[in-house]
Amino acid sequence: MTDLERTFDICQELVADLNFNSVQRWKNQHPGGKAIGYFPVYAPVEIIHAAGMLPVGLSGGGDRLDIQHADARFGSFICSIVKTTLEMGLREHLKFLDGVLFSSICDSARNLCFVLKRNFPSLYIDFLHLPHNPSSEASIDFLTSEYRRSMQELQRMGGRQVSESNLRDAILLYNRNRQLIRSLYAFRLQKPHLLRAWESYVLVRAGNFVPVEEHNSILEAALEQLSVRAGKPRDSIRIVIEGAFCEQPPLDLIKLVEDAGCYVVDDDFVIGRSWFVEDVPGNGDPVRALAESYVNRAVYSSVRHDFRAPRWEGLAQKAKQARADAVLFLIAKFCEPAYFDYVLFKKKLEAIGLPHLLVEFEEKQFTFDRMRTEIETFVESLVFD
Amino acid sequence: MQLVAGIDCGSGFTKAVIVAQNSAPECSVLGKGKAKSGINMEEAAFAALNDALKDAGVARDQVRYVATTGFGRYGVGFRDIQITEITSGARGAHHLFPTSHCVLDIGGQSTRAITMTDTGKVRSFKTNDKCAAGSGMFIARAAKYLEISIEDVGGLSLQATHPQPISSVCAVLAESEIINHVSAGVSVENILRGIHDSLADRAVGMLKRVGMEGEVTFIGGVARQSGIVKALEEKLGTKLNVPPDCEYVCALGAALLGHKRLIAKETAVSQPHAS
Amino acid sequence: MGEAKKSEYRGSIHQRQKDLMLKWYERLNEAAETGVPPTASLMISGNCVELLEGFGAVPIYPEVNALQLAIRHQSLEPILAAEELGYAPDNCAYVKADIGCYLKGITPTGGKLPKPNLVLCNFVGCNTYVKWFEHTAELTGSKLYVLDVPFLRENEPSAADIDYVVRQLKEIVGLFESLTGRKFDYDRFQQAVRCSAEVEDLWSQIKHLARRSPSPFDAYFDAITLMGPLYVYRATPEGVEFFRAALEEMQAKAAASHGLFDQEKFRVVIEGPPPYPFFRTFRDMFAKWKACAVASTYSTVGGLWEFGARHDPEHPFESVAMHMLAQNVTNRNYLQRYEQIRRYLEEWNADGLIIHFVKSCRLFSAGQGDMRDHVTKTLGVPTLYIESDLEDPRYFAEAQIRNRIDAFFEALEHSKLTASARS
Amino acid sequence: MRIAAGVDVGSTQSKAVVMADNGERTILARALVDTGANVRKAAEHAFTQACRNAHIPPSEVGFVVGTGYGRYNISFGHAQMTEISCHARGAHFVCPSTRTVIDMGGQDSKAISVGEDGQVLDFVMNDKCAAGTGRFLANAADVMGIGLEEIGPLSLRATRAIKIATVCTVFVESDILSYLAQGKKAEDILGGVHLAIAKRTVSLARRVPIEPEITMTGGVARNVGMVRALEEVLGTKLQISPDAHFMGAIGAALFALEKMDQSFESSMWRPEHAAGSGH
Repeated sequence: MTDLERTFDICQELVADLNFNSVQRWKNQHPGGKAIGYFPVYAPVEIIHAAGMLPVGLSGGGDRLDIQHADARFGSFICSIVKTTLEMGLREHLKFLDGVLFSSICDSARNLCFVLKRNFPSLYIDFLHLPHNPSSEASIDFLTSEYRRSMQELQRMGGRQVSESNLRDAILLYNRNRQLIRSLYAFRLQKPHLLRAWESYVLVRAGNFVPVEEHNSILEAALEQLSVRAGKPRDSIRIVIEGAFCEQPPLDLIKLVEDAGCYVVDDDFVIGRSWFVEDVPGNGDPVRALAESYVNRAVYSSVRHDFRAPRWEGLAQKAKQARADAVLFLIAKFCEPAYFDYVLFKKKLEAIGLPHLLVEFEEKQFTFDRMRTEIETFVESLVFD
Repeated sequence: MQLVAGIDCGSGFTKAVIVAQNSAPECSVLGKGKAKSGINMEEAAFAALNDALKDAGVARDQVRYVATTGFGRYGVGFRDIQITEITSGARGAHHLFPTSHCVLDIGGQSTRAITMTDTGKVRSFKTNDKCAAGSGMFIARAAKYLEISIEDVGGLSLQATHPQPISSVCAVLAESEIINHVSAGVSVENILRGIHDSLADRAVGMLKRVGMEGEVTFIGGVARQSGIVKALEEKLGTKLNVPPDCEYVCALGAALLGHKRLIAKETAVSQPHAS
Repeated sequence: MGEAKKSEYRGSIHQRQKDLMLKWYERLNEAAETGVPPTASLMISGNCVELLEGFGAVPIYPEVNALQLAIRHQSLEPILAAEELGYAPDNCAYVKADIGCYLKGITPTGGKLPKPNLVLCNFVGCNTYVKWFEHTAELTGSKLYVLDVPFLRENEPSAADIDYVVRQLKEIVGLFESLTGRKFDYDRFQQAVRCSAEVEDLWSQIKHLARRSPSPFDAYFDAITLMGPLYVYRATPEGVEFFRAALEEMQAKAAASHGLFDQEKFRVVIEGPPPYPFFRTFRDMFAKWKACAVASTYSTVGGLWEFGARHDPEHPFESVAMHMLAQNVTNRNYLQRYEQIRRYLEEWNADGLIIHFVKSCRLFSAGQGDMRDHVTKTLGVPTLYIESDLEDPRYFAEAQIRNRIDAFFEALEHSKLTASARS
Repeated sequence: MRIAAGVDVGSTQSKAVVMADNGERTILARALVDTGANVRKAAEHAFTQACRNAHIPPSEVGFVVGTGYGRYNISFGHAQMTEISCHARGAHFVCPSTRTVIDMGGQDSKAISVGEDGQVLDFVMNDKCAAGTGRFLANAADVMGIGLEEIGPLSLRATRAIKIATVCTVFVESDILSYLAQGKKAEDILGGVHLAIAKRTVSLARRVPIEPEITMTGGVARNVGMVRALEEVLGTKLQISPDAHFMGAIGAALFALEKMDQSFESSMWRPEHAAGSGH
């Protein structure tokens, strides 16, 4: 087994670990240290880091948790990640966390925030209102004060006093983290036969569970090893995956997409880890720099509304840059933001003549026969005469 | 003569078709066969193939290439290539009705709407999602509940006077609706026609979503039920192409695509230095 | 059973309500034909209709159009039209019905609907609103403004929250001036806020009449009838006049102890929007048991006033902001909704809670199982949980819903009988 | 001696029970017929059959209460009750220490919290998209080509129960087919199916307090595989009466007896619908 394969293995284990052993380990090494979870898609992790806490990215129970309690609390027509997150709480999987942050991404997740609050009164649970009106100048002022409010809450529940220099350091670390992820994506875009989508996915998602310093080293090492990796190009079409920004598709599904004859040249898996298209500025008031970056420097996303730069234009541009043959929409069942955006994405793709396919998934799925048929047909329709 | 077999491994039955290219540019069908799908896909495929060989009057070793399709396509070890039933269905339908650019396929487990290019290549498609009570299995189950045989469904449906629509989009709820209709004393004919109407509604919705235009070819086992054909024709306001061997269309398409691959392969072998 | 099944409050205000709503559609038709008065699309929840009054502009409420259509059993056709465009079966059916109507040129009265001068998305908790109006703006080519209202994540809005909303309200004023060429009339705006405060007071008094037994009206089904004028005319003298008449009429009923039924047997609180495509059928299922809704959360989407909050003409911008931030059920958090329900159950003296889960609206419905858990296990109040949809007729399983409602009241009746036998 | 009957008209089978009260309430006879496409006839048939089994002419039955989804079709019935009330009452009669009833019916599954007098304290029924009902099992049996009576015992032989993620019947059918295509054993698939339904049912049942004794009623109680799976998920034994299948009809008959005892007056008794008058 090569070092690279070992790294993928370690990352895959981190992603699959519902007991958050890595978090437990960190807490053992940092007596009194607090771990703060955050529900997708994005959270200002720099602030948590600067308060001396460990940010932990939550992303549902995947296919490793069967629901025994949460169905009674969230009914039909609600996405899986909301239910598995509550289930994790009710089954004590979240006991290593001292708090959980939510943000304004959708109605189900927001209600989950308050349901968790009722069921876990000792947990620090907060809801961040990330603005939906970046066109207004007031939005940066508002978000700055929202971040300051959150900072005070974190300090009150045991975080250290956040100083400007702590926060600047955190910004630098995460800027580095996002640069590395961007490099990884750039590598795959150039040489998709050398880095499979599931590999880059576990590499990135592993960062949800370890300190950013550690994740940076993992990524640096992986990039170095990748630069000497050898492999033979396959006969595959190039696709961009869109829509899996919150609930994550099962690993087997990502593998299936590639096995059906696709190179995944870009995707929005765990998009919160590479939320900004460029570095957060290191000068000036760092809180304001974070707020201003959310408003002016963020990637397009179905959970962020920016009417200065429509999301469908963003997708079209992404597909063009990736020299994609097609777009595959992987949408979590009952994900309303993704359902809605699909309509306008579809309109744009039809206008520019880029083929697309829509497939709905659930994180807890085990069998993929229907999807396999659809994805294979799609590939066949692009490949055969 | 290049014999190619296409085998469609469906959930209920496995169907095989043997095609050959004679002097004409187009392939022609030599024989077809059928076997019940069981737990062992390979066995069923073998049985269906033998049945087709017998029908064609040719020997197994004359078959040069085997293409499988359908949900059990990977379960057949002796295949040369596997193709999805959507790709093969479109190709088969195009062969039978070259001017048709749109296919509706209602099988045991699923419903599909497909549009294709002039050459029979899939352009876009849609399959029924989670909660569509739109498959043959659903009708079969309703028939069982109503205590009538599946062969009688089509005819009875045509005798309806006041069709009782099934509004639910979930198969489970739709079954409940049928039960409630029975409880309320609605006649079997009206229930069946209601099922056909609702199925047709849903199918028309799918056809519209894939961008249907021109004539529609209706394939799959359910195409045998005259009630749904009538319901569809009424809603679309046009005649449907219904091939007599509607359940063999995917097998035929697979055979045709297999044939194409075989020719391509042999061309490549005979011209090794061609770029 | 005929008598018990068909109970419904029918007073002179119902005719006035119809006239007012027709007049509203006539004004919209006029705007479509002449361009005057100017219009803006607005959402019901926590709306800021007072601001439009400052321009003499008229609101277009797509939700009202959608629900009117559903009540008339005409919602499926536009829903299907939208699904053909790519909307998912599990998208909010209000949106699909509205978009489908636009595509097919369907309007509630057959008259014309204008192209709005501004698509003004008052985002108050419902994330679907943002998508909806974004799509509307794309379709119509109208200018879009998303008024971003911070969610009520703590007990009270912060100064920063209020400041953020007020600054946006002022941006809208400038934008609407440039779009319509009309000057914003501050005095008229202030007058509108004053009217709203008065209407809110009257409406609140009406709602408090339901605390009596028998209740003079149904605070779910009848309240919905009165919601149209509440949102369209709240900020106008016509609205004040309407609600004054409504209050008088109901006070007279209450004074005479006239309830909905010859004998009111059950008092319930209802949570969640109604199944509009089966509005009548659904109401009859409760009437059969002589069950009257004495309070409902759905009737507070536009504004929650029965606990004292009012617009304040002395601080018009700030009070509009406060209304959007804190005084409507959609922008209040889930636990605040639990508290609202608890107060209804106790102060309105109800026997049980009915939760109607609607698949379209995750804002209302996501987590209602937890709500049920809280109400039955912590508060000890009988609760019924049923599911369907507010707009899409395909999700109403009539026999099942009837069965559950019957079983709920059978059990309630039984426990009442045993309780009275013991005492 | 007062004689009354309960008729439970379900989606697949109709059940009738004749009971007598001469100080003590006893079951005189039972009858079970397939419902089929003619509900009215099935109800009548079940009732006359039960009378015949009891050697009593139908005219001597003083009061008949109907229950189940087909209850409004019972032309000879005097009153109707929902099967929720009837199952609770029946289970309490058969096993008085019952505090929770679990029933997997053809159209919906339910969990009922039962009080000391057999009254319904709280109840919950399956969600829309979660058909953890008897029908789900029937469809699974259908897809696998195995008889409904055989699937329970077969599931007990599972050694490596497969995982089933969905409880949507539409999806589960294709899941089962692909597992078959993968060569999985029928008992392992069925073991997985039973466990999946048990988990889903219990997950929803948790909306009411699940307290012992737990009595399982309805036809699915005869499926040993389902009982075992439920016991496993609940971590406790279930009470299974040989009369599980008749519980709704027994409850209805008990209500009918109470009605004849005029002291219990309630609007529930009003025969609100003549048969077929619609609702």
